[in-house]
Order: sequence, then C-alpha cells, then structure tokens
Amino acid sequence: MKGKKYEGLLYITPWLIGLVVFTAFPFFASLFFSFTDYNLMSSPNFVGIDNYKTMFQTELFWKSFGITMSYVFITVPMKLAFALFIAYILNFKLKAVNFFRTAYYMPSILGGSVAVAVLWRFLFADTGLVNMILALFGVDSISWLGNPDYAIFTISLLRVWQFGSPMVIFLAALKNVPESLYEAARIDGASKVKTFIRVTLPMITPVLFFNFIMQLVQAFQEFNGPYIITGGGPLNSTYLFPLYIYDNAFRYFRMGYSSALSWFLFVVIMVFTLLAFKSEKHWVHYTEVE
Amino acid sequence: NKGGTDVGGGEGGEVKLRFSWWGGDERHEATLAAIRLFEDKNPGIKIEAEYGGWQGHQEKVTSQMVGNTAPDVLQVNWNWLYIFSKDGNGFYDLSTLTDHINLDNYDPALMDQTTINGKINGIPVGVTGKVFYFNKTAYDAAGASIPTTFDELYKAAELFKTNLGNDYYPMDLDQYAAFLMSMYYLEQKHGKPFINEENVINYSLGELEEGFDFYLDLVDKGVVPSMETRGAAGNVPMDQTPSWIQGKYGATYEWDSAVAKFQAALEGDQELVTGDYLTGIGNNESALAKISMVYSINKNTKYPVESAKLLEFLVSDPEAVEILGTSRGVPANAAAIEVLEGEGVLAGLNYEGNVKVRGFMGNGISPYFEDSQLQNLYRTVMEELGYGKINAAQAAEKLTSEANRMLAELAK
Amino acid sequence: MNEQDRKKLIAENDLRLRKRLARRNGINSGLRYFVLTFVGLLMLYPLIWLLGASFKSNAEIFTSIGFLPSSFDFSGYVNGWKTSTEYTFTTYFINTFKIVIPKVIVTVISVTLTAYGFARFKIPGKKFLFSILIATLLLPNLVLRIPQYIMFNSFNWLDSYKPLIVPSAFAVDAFFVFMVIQFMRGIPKDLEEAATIDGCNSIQVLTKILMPILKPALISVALFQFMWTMNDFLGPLIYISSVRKYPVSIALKMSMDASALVHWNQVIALSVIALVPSLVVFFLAQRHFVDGITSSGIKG
Amino acid sequence: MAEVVLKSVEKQYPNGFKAVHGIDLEIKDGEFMVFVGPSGCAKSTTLRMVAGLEDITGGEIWIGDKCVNEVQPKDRGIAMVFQNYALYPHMTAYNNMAFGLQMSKTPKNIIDQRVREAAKHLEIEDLLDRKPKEMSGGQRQRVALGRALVRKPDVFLFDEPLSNLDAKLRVSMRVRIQELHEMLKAEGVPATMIYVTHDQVEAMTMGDRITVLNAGRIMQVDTPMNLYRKPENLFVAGFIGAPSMNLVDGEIVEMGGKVFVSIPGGVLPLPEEKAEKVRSHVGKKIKFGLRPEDIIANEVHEGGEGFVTGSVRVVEQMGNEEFIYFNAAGTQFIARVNPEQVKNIRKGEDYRFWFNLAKCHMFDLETEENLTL
Amino acid sequence: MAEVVLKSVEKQYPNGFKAVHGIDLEIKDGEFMVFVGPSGCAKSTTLRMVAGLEDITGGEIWIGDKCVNEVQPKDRGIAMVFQNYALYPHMTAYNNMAFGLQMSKTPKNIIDQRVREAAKHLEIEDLLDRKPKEMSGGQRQRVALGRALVRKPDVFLFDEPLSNLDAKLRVSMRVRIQELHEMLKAEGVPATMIYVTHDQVEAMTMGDRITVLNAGRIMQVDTPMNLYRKPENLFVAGFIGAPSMNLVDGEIVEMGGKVFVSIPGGVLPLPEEKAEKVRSHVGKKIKFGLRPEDIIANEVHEGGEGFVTGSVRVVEQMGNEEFIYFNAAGTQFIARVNPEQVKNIRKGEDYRFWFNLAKCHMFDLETEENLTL
Ligand SMILES: Nc1ncnc2c1ncn2[C@@H]1O[C@H](COP(=O)(O)OP(=O)(O)OP(=O)(O)O)[C@@H](O)[C@H]1O
Ligand SMILES: Nc1ncnc2c1ncn2[C@@H]1O[C@H](COP(=O)(O)OP(=O)(O)OP(=O)(O)O)[C@@H](O)[C@H]1O
Ligand SMILES: [Mg+2]
Ligand SMILES: [Mg+2]
Repeated sequence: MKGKKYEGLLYITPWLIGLVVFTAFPFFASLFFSFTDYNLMSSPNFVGIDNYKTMFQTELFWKSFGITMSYVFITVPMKLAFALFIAYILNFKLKAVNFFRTAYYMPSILGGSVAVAVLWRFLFADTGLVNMILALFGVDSISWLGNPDYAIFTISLLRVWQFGSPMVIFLAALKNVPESLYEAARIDGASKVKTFIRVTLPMITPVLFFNFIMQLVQAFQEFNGPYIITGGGPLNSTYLFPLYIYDNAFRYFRMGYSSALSWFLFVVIMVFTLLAFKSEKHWVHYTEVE
Repeated sequence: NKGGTDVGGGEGGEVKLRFSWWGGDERHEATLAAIRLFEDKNPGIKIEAEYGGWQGHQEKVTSQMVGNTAPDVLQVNWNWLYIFSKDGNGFYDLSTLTDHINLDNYDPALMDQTTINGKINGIPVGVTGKVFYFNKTAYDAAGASIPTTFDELYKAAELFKTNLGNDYYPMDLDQYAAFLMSMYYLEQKHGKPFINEENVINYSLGELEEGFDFYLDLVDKGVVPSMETRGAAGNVPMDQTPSWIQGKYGATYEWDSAVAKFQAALEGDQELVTGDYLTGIGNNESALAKISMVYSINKNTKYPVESAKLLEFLVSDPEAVEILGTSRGVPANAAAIEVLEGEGVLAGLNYEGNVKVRGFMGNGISPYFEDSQLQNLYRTVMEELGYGKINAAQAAEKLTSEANRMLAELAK
Repeated sequence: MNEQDRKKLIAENDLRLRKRLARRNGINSGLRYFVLTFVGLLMLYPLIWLLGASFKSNAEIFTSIGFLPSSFDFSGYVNGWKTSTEYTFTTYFINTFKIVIPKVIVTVISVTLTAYGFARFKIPGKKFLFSILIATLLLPNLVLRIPQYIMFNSFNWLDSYKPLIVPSAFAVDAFFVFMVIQFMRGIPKDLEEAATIDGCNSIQVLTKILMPILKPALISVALFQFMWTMNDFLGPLIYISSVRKYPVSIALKMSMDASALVHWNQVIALSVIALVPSLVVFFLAQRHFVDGITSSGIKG
Repeated sequence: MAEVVLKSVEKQYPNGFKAVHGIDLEIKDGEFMVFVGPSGCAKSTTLRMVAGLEDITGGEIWIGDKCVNEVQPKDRGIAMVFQNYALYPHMTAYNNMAFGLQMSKTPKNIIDQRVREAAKHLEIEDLLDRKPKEMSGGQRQRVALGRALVRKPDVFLFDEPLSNLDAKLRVSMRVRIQELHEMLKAEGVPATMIYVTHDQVEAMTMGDRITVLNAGRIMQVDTPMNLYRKPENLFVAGFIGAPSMNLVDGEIVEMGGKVFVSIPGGVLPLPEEKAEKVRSHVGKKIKFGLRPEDIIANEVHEGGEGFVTGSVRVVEQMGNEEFIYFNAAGTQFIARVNPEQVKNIRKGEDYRFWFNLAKCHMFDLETEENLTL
Repeated sequence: MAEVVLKSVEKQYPNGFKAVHGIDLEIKDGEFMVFVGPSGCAKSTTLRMVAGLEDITGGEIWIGDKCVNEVQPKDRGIAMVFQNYALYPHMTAYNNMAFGLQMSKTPKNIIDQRVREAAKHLEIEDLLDRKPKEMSGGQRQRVALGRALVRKPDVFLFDEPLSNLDAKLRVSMRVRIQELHEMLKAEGVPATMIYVTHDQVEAMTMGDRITVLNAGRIMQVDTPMNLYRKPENLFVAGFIGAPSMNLVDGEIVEMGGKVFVSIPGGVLPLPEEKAEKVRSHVGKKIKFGLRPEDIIANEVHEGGEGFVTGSVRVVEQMGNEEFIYFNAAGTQFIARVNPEQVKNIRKGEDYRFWFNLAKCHMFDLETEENLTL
C-alpha cells in the first residue's frame, strides 16, 4: 500500500515511546551492570570485562550452557511438531471440537502451578505412573528424576506438554488458509498428508516462523519447569541457564555477573535468531512482500 | 519518591507505619490480630501490614532495599542482615532506640549475632536449631528403640531392613542435611565450628574427608537413603516425600521450627517424637543453632520511635505475645517465654526441640554459614559425593577451595 | 443379462460399497475420537486430579495419584475463600480484573497499531527498528527486574497497577507485535486496496478491514495476555505492597511458607477457582476461531 | 468409460438456499458438454458436485459405472479449472501446473515436458517462475487452465476458464481445448468435458451438446444448432443468442381463414407451416419471438412476408455488422444487419422493418413452451 | 473537471519486470475510454496506477488539474471495480456496497436508497444479506460492480467488470453503465470512465474512444469504428475484430502497369485506390489483411475482384452466421458468412473464395504500419 513515510511512523510511535521510556533504561542499565561488580547493596564499580572472563572460566557456566543447548534442541522441534499436529486435527470439523480444544489447552493454563509440580512427580517418580506402565512391558523401573541422564527429558516433556499457546496460534493461522486451496489440492489428487505438506504448511509458514522464533527464545529462557520440578538437579543436570542467572541475581546477589550471563545468553539467542531470519526467505512464504 | 518513609506521613498527625513479613496462615492471622491490638493501644499510629507467602518474598525485599522503598518495620531472615547490611548501616541502629526497646530480654550471645560493626541491626525473634525427630510408629514397627547414639542408629538400620523391608531407612537426609550431618560428626569429634572468625574453613582436608566418609558410611549401612534413591522421587521437600509420609523414613534432622509440617504430613496416626542429640563419635557436643529471624527497622524511617514501639510491643507485650504464640517459633525474648510458659502454650515437638537447642547452641555459627552460595556449594558437593562423581577427598578439596573463595568475597 | 438386471446389480454393488465406506468412515472417526479423547484425558488429568486433591488431606495429596479423595470435605474452599488475611478472595479477584481487563484492552490496541505500522508501511530505518523490536524479546528479563523497579519507583508508580498496565499501552509486549505482524503479512492487500478506493484512511482500513479479518489472531493475543496476566506472580508481588491491592496470583501463595504447615487442600482449592476465569475465557474465545474468510472475496 | 450421469441431484446450501432442484442429466463418455445459464443458476454448483467438492443433498452422481456420491474428489478421475482459479499462492506457475502430476507420481521428465508444452500453448512460457501475485488476471487464469490441461483425467471440468482472456487468445485457447478433446479421443482415451461458459460463441462452437440451466433446473439439453433454431421454451429462446431474440407480446388472430399474429406495430401473416401450429391458440395471447438477424431493415424487400414500422433509436456499429434498435408502437426491437446491404439508416427516422416470419417462434404464455416447433 | 492525463508513465515491478513503457494518454473529462489489449499488456496495471494503488516508477498522472503522483487513492475521487472483485469477506453484499458511502458520511437513508437501487439494477436484491462466500462468481462480480456504481466519483475505473456474467445480463449491465454515464453528464457532473474489457462488443459499443495496449505500450487510440476500419498497424488490425482479420504474407507485384498482391493461393488485382498506396512497395514483401466478412464463399460472385481457391476444413455454425475455415496453399483463412446466403458449404471440399479487395489492408513488414490508410 502506498503511504506517506510519517504515517507508518505514527503507528509505531506508541511502541517507540515505550521503547525509550520503559525498555531502554533497564536494557542499558543491565548492560552497564554486566561490566561492574554490582551486588545490589553497594554502588557498582566498573570492572571491565572481568565478569565475562570469570564466566568463561567457570565450570558451571559451561555445564549449564550445554544443558540449555540440548534442552532447546530437544524441546523446540518437539513442541512445535506436537502443537502443529494437534492444531491440525482440531481444525477439522469435529463434534465437540470446542471441548477438545479447551482440554488440550488445559496444561498451558496450569502453567507453573503447584499442581504441575506434584503431577510431574507422580508421573516420573520411581514408583510413578510412567514406570508403572513401563513395568507392564517388562521394562525395569527408571529413575527419571534421580538419574542425571534422564532428568532433562522429564523437564523437556513438561514443556512439550504445555503446547497450548503455539497450538492456538497455529489454529488461528490454519483458519486463514483459503478453503479453495484445499479444494484445488483435492482435485489435484493430493492425499491428506501431501496436502498438509505442500499446501497447508507453506501457507502457514509466516506463523510457523513466528512460533519457531518464539519457542526458541522461550526455550532459551525457560525457568519455571526446572525450577518447580527438579530445582536444577540432580547433579545440576537440569540446571538451565536462566536458573544460573536467577541464582546469581537473586540468591547470590551477584547482579553484575548475572547481567553478564544474561547478555551472553542474549548474544547466543541473537545468533540463532539471526540465523533463522537469514533462512527465512528460503522457506517462509509471505502473501504480501514489501 | 514514594519510599517507606513518605508513606508514613499520614494525615491529621496520624502516623502510618508499614510493617512487612512473610509466613503462613497462622502467622498472618496472629500478627494481624496483634497489630489491631497495637493500634488500639496506640491511637495515632496506623499500621499498614504488608505480608505474603515465602515464595518471592526475598526478591520483593531485595527490590525494596535497592529502591529505598522498604517498609518501616521488617521481618527478615537472620542471614539477610549480612547481605543488606554488610557494614552495619543497612538498617536502623537499634542501639539508639534503647529507650523504647528492652534489649535485656535477650541472650547477649544472640545479640552479638545481630550486631554488625557495633550497630544493632535487628532484634532476634526466635532461635532455631537442627534437632532429631523420630517416627516412633516406624521404629516400633521395626522393633527398634529410639536411638541416642549412632551405634543404636546403625542397629536400627538393620532392624528396619529385616523387619520392614529394603526401602525402609531409620533416617532421611537431603543434600543439605547430609552436609550438616557430616559437620555434626566433625563437630562432635573436634569441637570447633565449620567457619572460623577469619571467615576461613576451620577444618583440614583430612578432617573434612573423614566427615564425608562418615556420610558415605551411613549410606552404605542403609541408615539413610542414597542421593539417587532420594532423587528418584524428584526434587521434593522432605516432608512431602511419600516415603516420609508413609513412615518408610524413620527420622529427620530438622529445624525445630519446621517440625509441625513434618508431623502433619504423616499418614494416619503415626507419632513423631523429639530425639536427643546423637552421640558416640567424639567427646564434644555438637549442634547447629541460629537465630531464625529478626525484626529490623528501615534505616530511612521517618518514625523510628513509633517503629521501635511496634517492635517492642510485638516481642514483649504480654497480650501480643499471647496472641502471637509460637507463630514465629519459640520466641527468643525471655519475657515472652515467661508469658507463654505461664499460659502453658509452650509444649509439643517444636518446644521440646527448642529446649534442646537452647540447651546447647553449638560452637557458634558464622553469619555466612547459610549464605545461599555456600549452601548451594554444600548441596552440590554432597550430591556429587552421593552420586559417586567424586570421592570424599575430592569433596573435601572442592569444598574447601570454593568455600574459602566465596567467604573471602562475601566478607570483602 | 438385460439392462435392468445390470442396473440392479450395479445398484447393489454400489450399496455394498457405500456401506463399507460408511463403516470405514465410522471406524475412522471412531478412532479419531478415541485418540482425541484418550490424549485429551491425559491433558485434562491434572485438572481432574487438582479438583480431587482439593478435598484431600495433605498426606493423601502427596501420596496418591488417584483423583478420588477418600472423603469429600469442602472446607478447603470455604476456608480458602475466607483467607487468613483481612480480605476475602472476592477482593483479590476484583483486583485481578482491575489489572487484567485494562491491560488486555491496551495491549490489543497498541500491539495492533504497532504491527500495522511495521507490516504495511514504509518507515525510514524499518529494518533496524524491527531488529530492535525482536531484540527486546531476547534479553532474559530476570536482570531487567531491578532496573525496572528503580525506574517505576522514580515514576512514583509503586504500589499501584500502573507498572503492570501502562507499559502494555506502549506495545512493550514485542511477542504480540511480532505475532500480529506475521499474521498481517499473510493477508492479501487486495481488500485494503479496495477500502482505500472506498475512501478509508489508513486507520479505517485497519479497524474496518484488517481487524475483522485478523480476529482469530487478535483474540489469541487477548487470550494469552489475559492468562499470562492472571498467572503473573512476580510482577505484582514486587510492585504491589498493599495486601488490599493484591491480585489472585499472590493471594494464592499467601499461606505458603516454606517452613510452616501448609493446608494444601486450601491452596489447591483456590488454584482450581483461580483457573476458572482463564478456562471460561478460553472456552468462549475459541468459538471465534471460525473458518477463515479472507479468500472468498478475492478471485485469483 | 467416463460417462457422467446425474440422477435427480439436489443441492441445498447450509444457509437453507436450495441451489439445485433435482437435475437429471446424462453426459456420454467423451462428450463435450457445455453448461450455460444466467449468473447464479447453479452451473458452478453442479460442476462442483460432480467434482465432489460439494456434498449433494439429494440424488446420485455416477461417473463411469460407479456411483461417486461417497467417493473422494481425488478418486473421481477429474481435473478442474476453478472459476476463481484457486492457484496455490506460494507456488510458481510451473509448480502450480506440475502439482497434480507430482501427486500422481508422474516421472519428473514427463512432468516437465507436459508443463512446458502446456505453457507454450497457453503462451505463459515466460511466466513459469512467477508466483500468482506477480501475474495479470488473464495470466493467472491461464495457469489455472494449464493446471487442468496437463493432466489426463477421465473428466475435465471447466468453470468459465477463458472469461478473462482477450478475444484472440480466447479463440486459440478454445481451439487448444478442442484439439485436446480430439486428441484424447484419437488416442482411445476419450475424456468427457463439462464446460461452463457465458460466451455464446464458445458455447455454440465447442459443445457437442449444451445444457441450459435456469435457477437450478434444466431448461433444455440439445445440440447448439437446435438450441438456437428450436428453443423448446421461452427461457432458452431468450437466453441463447446475442443480441437476444426479440420477444414481444402478441396475439393469434384469424382473418378470413388466414392466421395472423398481431404484435405491436403490425399484424403479420403467418406462413402456412407456422399457422398450423398455432391455430389452436387463435384468440389467445402468446409471446412472439424473432431473432434480430431475421428482421431486415429496408424500404422494399422481397424476402419479407410482413413488416412493422418503427423509428430507429440507436444504431450500434460493430464493424462487420450493425445493431439497429427501433421502436414500434412503444415496443423495442433489435435488428442485426449487414452494414453493406442496408445503408443510410439514420437515428430518429422511421423505416419499415420486414420480418422473416418463416423463422418466427411463438410461445404459450402459461407453459412458456414453444408452440412452433 | 476530471480529465485524466498520463504523461510518459512507466511502471517497473519490484521483481524487475517492466510492465509499462512510457504511456502518454489524455482522457477528456466525461469521456468513456475503453482499454483493450492482450492478456498481460498492462491494462490493470495502468488502471491501478491511475487509482493510486501502484507506485509509478516514472512519469506523471494528472487527474483534473492536479498531479496526483503523491495523492492517496482515497483523495483521488475515484471508484473502481477490481478485476479480482476484492469484496470484503466479512461484510454482506449490502455492506460491501454501502461501505464507500459510509466512509464519505453519506446519510443513512441516502445510502440505503442508492444501494437498493443499484441492487435492483444489478439483479441482486435477494442477495443483499449474503456474504461473498455464499454467492456465485457472477453475483460477486455484480456486488463488486455495485460497490462502484453507488458512488459518485469523478473517475470510474472498471477492470473487466462484466467478464463473469452471462450474455443477457452483460448487455443490461452495459446499458446500465452507459445510462449512468449519460445521467451524470446530464446532471452536469460528468464522470470520466476508464473501462477495461476483453469483450469486443463491449469495447465497440461503449467506448467514446478505445486505447489499444500491447506489452505496456499504446498501439492506437481512436474511435471504435476507426480502429476497426483503419487500424494503424498490424497489431491493432490483428487484435480488433473477432474472428480476427486474416493476415497472410504477401508480396506486391506489378504486371503490365497494374499492381497486384500475391498471396498464398492467388495473385489478386488491387483496386486503384489501394494500388496507389503500395506502389512504393512493389517487389517487397508485406502483410496482407482482410476481414473474414470481406471474403465471400461462392462459386460465382459479382462483387469480388479476385479469388483464391481453398479447401474447407471446418465450418462453425453460430446460429446467425457461419465461420468457414479454409486452407489455400497451406495458409489458413477464415470467412464469415451468412448461412442463408451461402448454402451447402461442405467440409473437405474446394471452393472459390472471392475477396473484397477494396477493404483489404497491407502492412509494412518492418514498421508494421498500415500502408493503405
Ligand atoms: N506484482 C507484479 N509483479 C511482477 N509483474 C507483474 C505484477 N503484476 C503484474 N505483473 C506483470 O505485468 C504485466 C501487466 O499486468 P496487468 O495485470 O496489468 O495485465 P492486464 O493487461 O491487466 O492483463 P489481463 O487482461 O490478463 O488482466 C503482466 O505481464 C504481468 O505478468
Ligand atoms: N456457499 C453458498 N451458500 C449459499 N448459497 C450459495 C453458496 N454458493 C452459491 N450459492 C448460491 O447458489 C446459487 C448457484 O450458485 P453457483 O455458484 O452455482 O452459480 P453459477 O451458475 O456458477 O453462477 P455464475 O455464473 O455467477 O458463476 C446462487 O444463487 C448462489 O447465490
Ligand atoms: Mg459459477
Ligand atoms: Mg488485468
């Protein structure tokens, strides 16, 4: 659409104001803190890149970072796939579809509440439901929460299980795929699967892209799951990076160090996001290009 | 700036004080009642109560301290004093308010613990310590008597296994308790605190190794469940562990002030009893006791006198003491104890434990002992030890080097 | 075989085929419903369990995965609602809505405007501004908390709902902005062109054409903001100090003290009640997820 | 074998509107059937029901010897050009056309060959890499057409496939479709084609038969010439032909044993053959119909059997012909004349218009049936 | 005052494709201008540039006495029918039509009156409560048309507004648009109309003038008759008229002082007038053009000046006329004849086809210009 330059600016003015007034200060403050020894109680002293140096020399930092990476790589694709799959099914004209949609959104409403923590224990404790089911198949009981090698999976599963918001977004996107394209695909002899892959999927790529970025960002910043279920343990095997940041900021009062950690994470997410945006033109189909 | 000080400026000469605490239902109700009483007795002073659950409270107080918006009177954790008031200037120096606060009601040793650089940063609300509590029902079922020595505990372990089953243990220790148990052992053997006056680890590597071996031995002998066994239930507070609830774990080494929830958690009518400090390792006594929490006054308060009045009222006014009861544990204030004893409210596990704690307060506790970073270190080391990632010697090494580093940083 | 017989035969065959098809369809949809229901139960179980747990004793809560309590006791709800504070949950619910409703409204408005600006206009330095928009998503907000607190303190906004609501009026929720942008970019411009010819200025194009078409997306925004705000605990906790102004999320955790005895059935009973608004809102909102209609007005 | 048979097919839309009121139609294997009818008469609906895109609410549809009521579109052996194109916006023109073949697992090289060939015929070779957004309306329509043409189904369904093309292109596309039809027949795999169009030239030239629909009902199914020359009812008479047949109120009168038709502007003697057919209607009102080309505007004309006098209101010059709109006794007529043969007709003046009554039609007012067949 | 002037207007699409190569055009206030041209020649693009929907990459567009390059569409005083309808899917037909009026704050009762009136003319009164989804293609198109008609802008832009309507409706819509044009003129608020169509009848009957576009360039701007009779170049000759002009390779030859044109199948003597015009091209190759109606298929015909012999390949019957496709010396010709006058033409047989050479055109092969004007 044609438009005068200032018109667009006008529309984003609220955001620009918000950016300057609400976002910029905390942002730069935290960046500044990352170069200080700020401990909240006394005024910060400039320490150069000491925090960053310390960071890279800390074992826990690397461990936590490694776990976070694997967590991201496990959960993001799984959650997206699951959300998309369910959204796809719930997009059919089914009876009681409203009920099912609500049911599937349920876990996400529960969020990080007590109930979830307790439930996860029941599911994955040594005497929990999962092991009970496995026992039916003759599998020995597994220490899902006690074994450092498995604990991360249970946390990941929680995240996947709370797939409600990407699901809703996918649903909204699926609704926007013109019916006529499905008709064309039916005439073209495409099976359901093929139609999904070749027509539906490309049509919702803008939103898929969005969900991907969001899940990526959120997975990198995941705090609640491990916090309520494993507390980072056992043996720090679920000690995701945000927990590390949190501990340093609010338990150890090492705000300077914590800020440095945050900015490190910021850069890491930024790199991934940039890569995603670079890949965008190869697979994201926009109806409207600029 | 709408800090705590400004808010106090009520209209018509009325003084408004903000008072914050965290806690559970019982504490909220009792405190609110006490406040009403205070307001009745002190017309012209309005109290704005700011209270909530434990979760997030520290973040909240931290933000307020950083933002200079803290309430006039605060209930704080003892070790927070050393965070918010490293140099003693973080809170109002109560020594200037002795006209309104009677410090004679406190054990001077306790007052020492709230005094930083000669400035009194708070008054102790209560004392708490680690005490052994035994599940009598479980012990009876195992055919064991409540132990008083470690040998008896070892024996109980055998009886638990033979009479009840392999997943029964006479005691449960989580990571932190496991560390404290090692310290308990070392203290009994060597009679010195873990951290000395110079903020350095007081034990040699060899000594520590011995302490850790002791813990490993407890695991080996089936006295306590292994880290992995415990972990299988998830990161669960000890009182919520099904094994505890069902009486599969026979005892806990717990703060006396927290015993209520342990007892309440027990399924059916299992009975919990207070145990003695276990002996049989060395000639020294060992115990871990500390001030549970303190009341402090905001250093920027506009109304120090009124704040002091409130403080004093809460800890020593007979009616208030009665209302508050043990909602903050057994009080540290001698006058208060007297009142409560008179009323006969002081009974039960908490009080029994507390009596034991006050009987022997250990060899002194460094204010940094419970620092979050150090606590985290203890847990990590014990966990790695328990999971066999490191041996006792490595654990000693790791603990010493890292703890000393942290202590140095903290004391800076 | 004469023509009639042939036709009859064909008709019979056809009938059989159709029956088979119908049966297969039946099985298909039966299976679909079975799977949906089964997985759905898995999803719902926590809620069911929660419901049951609200009647249980502490010990039963932590040891039994079954949802049926050994006895029903409504005291959890009754006592929970009364709370140990000076106020009942009614106050806390009202407070919550005082935050949630304005916040949702200003969010939808500011987010839509900003997204519109980004998606449909030429703006000098747009790429750069968009990068900043995305960047604001990436920094873990843990470390922003303290500076934000200091900032809102300097605005004199503490102990009010302003820190929780006002920033949303300025589209600080970049998440939503990005989301709406993506949806807009998927909508053909043809309709907007028609609207400009019909004499709409750009804001009218947005409100009369784009927003109705974007309804599912905008409803999602409102829905998420509603729920996240309902659940948000740390924000109100830090900014609000007067108990009288607490929202439900804080009130829920009022009685939970790590070292004290907690009546879990009360906590859970209240959690269940606190879920109700979100559930109702979701259930109502999703009805608007009707078929997309965009394309039916455009040929080609 | 892909005859398409509709048996009392009905369609009621979810909003309650009944679009199709029981259609019976047999389309033979390999036949080229054209659907015409006014806008909204359910041509597309019928086509979409044959395709299986629209649930039918009554009756049966048979393709080959199978009732396809329950058969999925992809299993019906059809290709279709949608009235609204329904191109895949995210695919290039090439992929839009190749998609159907890819779905049927046609080898890549064959796909390529067929797509390129079709593109050549459709004159969109240069556009194969473009997406629909980057194409003009007619170009999109050609891609939509190409998408069907590359396939070899039993039944082709075309829904106004050439409506957005210029005359020249339209002719060549038309020829292309006819060639395809012939070719498939020659190859022994005749394809049944159902073709919706509003273009009378297309309808007349392409169809083996034409189905005239009106408001969800069939009016007549016949060959093009029969439709034109022997419309069975008033609707078909008025609908087929552009400009359409002059249809005016008339009355059959008998004078002296001879039968006349009285219409505004004159009383015309009916030829014997016509007179016989309407004698039973003497004294009754009827609709009188005469095609514009059967009116000859000339002062003297030996071919005509009767005339009306009318004043010319508009003369439309079409290059090769002229349309003369004239008014006789308050009724509007249109005549189609060759400008070479009929010169100097001026607007506003009165002329005699001779009627070729051997070609006239008369319709019963009630049944609307053609009495003169 | 709403004349529309295009001054060297250019358009290059973002993908680099140059759709318009400098168009100069003056459309007078109140003029009815028709755009025709092959699919993809930039008719829509030009219209959209006038509307302000497409940035122009070169030149200027003036509406009235204002350069509107920087003026927003809504401020240009235009109404438009989009080729793809662009109906608002969430609004009923009524609201789709009323929307523009609502935007200009027209009083409610006037809106209602105008919408209902338009709906009556468009024969969509019953559909006013339906959403686009529930309408047929033609019905949607009429709503799109209605949306423009209810308004009173300075300039109307129609992009193939009748393409999906049946012949009858199309005629009445055409008349309706013309009436509107007249009415506005009579009211003293003449509206300039720019009308894109592929329908030659529409183009010829509606346009005051016609602009023929090809590949983003103007080929000729002229009155309908002039375009038909005096095409300035090969493109216009071939494009205007359906079926189109026969265009074959030829050569001008001189024999005994007389000028002939040699085409496949015969050497034809040129009438004096034509001969003069092409004498300079004697010995050169040219394109020879003759409209189908200027070929008379008859064994003996007094009017013809020359003939070719060809074998008939196809006879297309159109009801009122016949198209005869015949082959002469390997070249295809088409003749348009009156079936009454020329009887018994059979496929496969040879006939003499007489050419009315007074009507012939000859074009320079290089410049493609018409030599015979
Ligand atoms: N968005 C675009 N990007 C690139 N090229 C385009 C775009 N839109 C149109 N074109 C090209 O520009 C040329 C002119 O397109 P336009 O739509 O103006 O044609 P048209 O004359 O209206 O044709 P039709 O009669 O088929 O509608 C076409 O060749 C088309 O392929
Ligand atoms: N989805 C629908 N819901 C309700 N009515 C509909 C729907 N689709 C079409 N109709 C109605 O059904 C009738 C037949 O529509 P159809 O599209 O078959 O007409 P058509 O003959 O193809 O017309 P056109 O030539 O205008 O494309 C029309 O009156 C239309 O309004
Ligand atoms: Mg149709
Ligand atoms: Mg076009």
